[in-house]
Amino acid sequence: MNDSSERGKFGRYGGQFVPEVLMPALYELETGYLKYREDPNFQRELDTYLSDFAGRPTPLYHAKRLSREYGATIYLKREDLVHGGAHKLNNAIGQALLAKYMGKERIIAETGAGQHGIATAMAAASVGIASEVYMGVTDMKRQQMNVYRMELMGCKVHPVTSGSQTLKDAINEAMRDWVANVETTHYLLGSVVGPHPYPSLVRDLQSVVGREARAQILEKEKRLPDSIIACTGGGSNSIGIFYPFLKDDVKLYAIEAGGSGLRNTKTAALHSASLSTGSEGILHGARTKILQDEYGQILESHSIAPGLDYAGVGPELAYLAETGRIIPANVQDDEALAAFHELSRLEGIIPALESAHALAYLKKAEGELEDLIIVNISGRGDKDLKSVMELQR
Amino acid sequence: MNDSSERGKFGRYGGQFVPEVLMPALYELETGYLKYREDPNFQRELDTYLSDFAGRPTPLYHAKRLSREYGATIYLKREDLVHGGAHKLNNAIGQALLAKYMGKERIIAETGAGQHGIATAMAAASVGIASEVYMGVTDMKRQQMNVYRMELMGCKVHPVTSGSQTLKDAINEAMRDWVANVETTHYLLGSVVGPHPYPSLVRDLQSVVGREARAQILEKEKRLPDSIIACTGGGSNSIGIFYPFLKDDVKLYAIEAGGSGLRNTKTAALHSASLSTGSEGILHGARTKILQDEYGQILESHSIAPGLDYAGVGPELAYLAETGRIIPANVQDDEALAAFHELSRLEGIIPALESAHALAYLKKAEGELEDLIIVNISGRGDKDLKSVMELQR
Amino acid sequence: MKDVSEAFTDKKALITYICAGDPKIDATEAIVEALIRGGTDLIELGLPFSDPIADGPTIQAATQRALKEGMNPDLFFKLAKKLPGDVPYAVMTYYNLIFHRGIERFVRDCKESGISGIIVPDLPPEEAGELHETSMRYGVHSIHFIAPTTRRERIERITRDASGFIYLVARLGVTGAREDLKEETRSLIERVKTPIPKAVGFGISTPAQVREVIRSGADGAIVGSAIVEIIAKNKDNIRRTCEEVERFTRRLKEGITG
Amino acid sequence: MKDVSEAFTDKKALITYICAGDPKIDATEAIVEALIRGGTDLIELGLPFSDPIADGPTIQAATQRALKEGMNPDLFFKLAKKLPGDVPYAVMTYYNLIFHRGIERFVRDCKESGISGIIVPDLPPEEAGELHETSMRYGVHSIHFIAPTTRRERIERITRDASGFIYLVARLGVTGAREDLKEETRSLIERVKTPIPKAVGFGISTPAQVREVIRSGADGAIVGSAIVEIIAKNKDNIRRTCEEVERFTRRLKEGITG
Ligand SMILES: Cc1ncc(COP(=O)(O)O)c(C=O)c1O
Ligand SMILES: Cc1ncc(COP(=O)(O)O)c(C=O)c1O
Repeated sequence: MNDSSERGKFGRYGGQFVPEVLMPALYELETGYLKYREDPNFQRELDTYLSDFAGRPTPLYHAKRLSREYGATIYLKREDLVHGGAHKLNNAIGQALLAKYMGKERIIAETGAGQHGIATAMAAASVGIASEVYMGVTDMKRQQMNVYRMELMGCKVHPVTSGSQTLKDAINEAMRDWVANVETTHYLLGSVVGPHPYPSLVRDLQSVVGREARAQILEKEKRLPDSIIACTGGGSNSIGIFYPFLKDDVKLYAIEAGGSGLRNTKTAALHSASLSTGSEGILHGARTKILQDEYGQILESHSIAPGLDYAGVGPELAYLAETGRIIPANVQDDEALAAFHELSRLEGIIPALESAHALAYLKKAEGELEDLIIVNISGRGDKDLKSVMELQR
Repeated sequence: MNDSSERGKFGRYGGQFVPEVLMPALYELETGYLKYREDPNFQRELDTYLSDFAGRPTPLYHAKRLSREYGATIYLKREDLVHGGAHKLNNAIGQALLAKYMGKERIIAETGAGQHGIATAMAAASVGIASEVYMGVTDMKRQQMNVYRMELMGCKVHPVTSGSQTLKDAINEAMRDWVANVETTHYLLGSVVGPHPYPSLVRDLQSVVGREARAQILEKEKRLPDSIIACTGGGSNSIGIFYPFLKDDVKLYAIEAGGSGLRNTKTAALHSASLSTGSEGILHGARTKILQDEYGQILESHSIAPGLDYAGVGPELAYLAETGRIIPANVQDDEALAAFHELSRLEGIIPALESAHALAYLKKAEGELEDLIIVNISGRGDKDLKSVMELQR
Repeated sequence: MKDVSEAFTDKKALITYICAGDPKIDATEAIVEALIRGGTDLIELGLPFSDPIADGPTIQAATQRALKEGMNPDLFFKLAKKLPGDVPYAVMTYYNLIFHRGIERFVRDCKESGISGIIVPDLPPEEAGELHETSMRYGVHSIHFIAPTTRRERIERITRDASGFIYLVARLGVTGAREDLKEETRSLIERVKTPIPKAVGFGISTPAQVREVIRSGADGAIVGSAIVEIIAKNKDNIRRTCEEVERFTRRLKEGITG
Repeated sequence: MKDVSEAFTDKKALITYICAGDPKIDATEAIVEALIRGGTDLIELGLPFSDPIADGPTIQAATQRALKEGMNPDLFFKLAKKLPGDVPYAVMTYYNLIFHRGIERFVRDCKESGISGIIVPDLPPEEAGELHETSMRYGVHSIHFIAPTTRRERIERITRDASGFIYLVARLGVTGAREDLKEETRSLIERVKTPIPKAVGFGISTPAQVREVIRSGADGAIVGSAIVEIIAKNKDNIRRTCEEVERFTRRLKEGITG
């Protein structure tokens, strides 16, 4: 956590827009994190979990057939190989361990499609701390297997029946739980969103992706890449891989979900491109770029990729986009779908639909990208098979 | 491939019981393998695929909570983290590459539940060689997602409508294809079964598991383990982890599927424990221990774990069991199921039902096992979630 | 326009919350009048936000009803202007609506529509600087929260900056009717030492609880979800809603005075 | 008992395959008689195995029917004993059944039940030593295969050890009726130079194909699936089966002689 300014601000973005009742917990978390990240015991234990439990380092794979297709040298950072199938565990295991060191008794989290819930359940089980996850009833029905996965790992899944019974409502419900149980409970946030210190904490925990990628590309190619491409929902996998390259001459592309087009209806966006098309606002504790209507009401977002389907984005990404350090772009559902098929066929790697957005940018930007490219494969596509299959019918 | 005797015999076991038409292909494969395993280009390429594509080395994870449960120091070899979710790819990628070096145009394979089919499809796609997989229609219906996975990776899945429309029939059909196309086609066998040189070839390719485990345990514990436990269907994950320890003073437990009990009906076994209860015979090209009736007809086998549901076992395992070097044992469906739940809950790792058999032996042998134990987690349990869930209803 | 501080002048205050536009845009005026008849001393008017993280399911549902009816900040201020001047009003909303409208414009709109207090549950003092300062300039109170988790030095800092009244959060948790009132609440009331009135809210839903917090030394009791529940139950019958709201408010008021 | 070699004495041989016990245990005798009436020179009697990897779907299905009817090695030999002595018989089965019964016992059973040839499609010369030797001792022929993929030195070795006749695999692939006969088959017949009779099988299904392989220099033609298909079509009417089998065999025989 080495933020440009205090109180977790990234330029104008970030901050702590939460009920007073949570403020002491945020201070406690910040203090705890600053303390334990200097603690060699904590660091050693975290490193061991990352390597032996999560399966790090993940490979940097030279995708030869994909490279040929695009006339470039393309490497894939294989977060799809992390235990659980996505980069999510890098963060979850770090926070679970931190919660344990801080003496918390339980962990709560919210989940949409279930990826973060599963990472939380995995991390909590292995660290040995109780976990409870809030999930909208609609999502639970759509993702029965993920519910079952969490339960198998001893995690209690709370069905959320309010509102649209999806992610947004699950966040609200988890927040309520946290507010009520803040003294014993750690809220395990799943991306670089929310109030300080989460955006910095999650970024630091996810930076392992970029640190590895940097060392790996230097070893394999004896130079830094020209470009790095990552999909961006909340932004944890993108900032995770970008962060260790921020000071380098490397183009960083944050690819958002263009959904079915960059248009909005009165209450909903047809996309989730908050960085590219959103405006400044406050959502879930932070000032950032969000999708909102003329009055500041949050719009429903859309993406074929559940993990990108979010109306906000991490405040640091908003800041980095504003300063021009990262390049926001977006691809639509059908482009992502085509990339999903392409990578499966060419390389025998079925990417998550989220990651397929990053891949789709290869085609979208064809000719513009310089030679040496890293694409972050944030997760594997097994979770998406059913919906892709049904879409294709 | 350094067999005790020529023509792929392990004591009395092994050999090449195949139609004459295939013999030249077996010689060619043997020659090719002996040639390319000395070829530094081949080895380098294989190593790169293993590390960057498959995600090796896999961790050796100290399962603290499981250890506490059983009063021992238990390490898990994490083959569940291999790309595709099981150790199967170690072999598939090696054979696919070999087929390419040998100038073959296509790869065929058979699959039951789909694990080996997926490994084959992945390997073939990444290596850039055509693949076709035979699968019984009954299995295809049960495992729609796996069929779709293979298809996504450009693999042609042939529905097999003969016989019981399951694995056995798929093997027959794949054999027929091979017999008809032996000159252009490599048959990618998925376990240490079949005619020579497959048992040795697959063992060599899977030994990477044991080589890693050996180095890892020496690094972590400064000594060799007392015991290694692995589930045994065909036996590739068990011989893979056992092989580099054969000359050491380490107890090697090969755990078979005890199914619903070690009894047989007239045409079927209620289990798949060929090593523990089978008798000598010839199946799918090799002399080994098999499940057969009084006349030598092969019995249908049963296991809750599709990957263990096979009436034979690798000839080398039959030999090693006979010489007393490995210890065959078995656990029943319900014991494996309990272990599946236990590991999920205690460690946040959902094991394959196959691997759960190895885990279940911890309880079955409680007290008998000495302190330092490695259990091979041959694969992850995602593939089994649906069937476990349905069983539990 | 009455100033929120007037609610506490020489008396303990009953503060009631409703969400503007719930269940219909044009019902709010009537419900406000019922609250006044019932004896409320101050009305917290919710300006509905799509993602009310500090609110429980009851108020969240009210919020959704109001949004569906088309409630928005423009309408809200228009409506506020028409309300009877018998009691002071405060707006309760989330920071994004204020931020998005522009802080200065929002505060000016409050001032011009007779709202003298701004309550923002997702705006801790760390982030409240601009709103606080602008409010002061316009003579509107930006109301601060103190929670059971707030430690001593922080309580001191918050009370130092406070204006209008201080919103004491009765317990850990979100808004919503609850049955018991904890020792925690009493101790919080005691711990917060300030000349500014202290009103206790979150989970206060019965006359007995109102009485209890007042007896424990609070200057006001805030009741929200319990009233919103009455509104939710009689969505299609505004007359009945008003009768019941009035009757319930009167009973709450007895908790204050009795 | 006639020796299989007698099928080739001074003539080209028509060899026909049926699976013992298909479609009923007691139908086999009648079908054998039909084959004999039709003019077959040698009968290959399939002893059904549960996993016939060298057979195509047609024969696999016959195998399954016979197993379902209860066919087993004991019954097989009992049945063989009752068959007319007009032609020689060979058993076609997979190695596990032989291995499981015990090689010596199996060969003795053959000898005693009038079977003078043993054909094992999953037993290449590398593994055939014991069966071959035991067979020799009992005066039974263990029949060897040569395939289109078999190379020269290997052909020499196989022919050196051969006995009874050599089974030439007509083409890459498993058993099963097919339409064309490839150049490959002709060249294989030419390449295999041996005084022992050469019979061509796998995929021979029409009188024209029989004629073609005989013209190409083979000493015998083996027809299996095409006959099994007739049996499969008339499962419930053994009389009709026998009539059709006899008629078809006669036509095949014309391919040999004409
Ligand atoms: C595979 C995968 N990639 C990306 C994301 C998006 O999250 P973030 O933008 O925080 O990386 C998710 C979220 O669930 C995910 O599962
Ligand atoms: C996860 C897993 N483990 C074990 C096996 C059994 O195979 P083997 O005995 O060859 O390791 C399988 C087969 O599919 C498997 O998928």
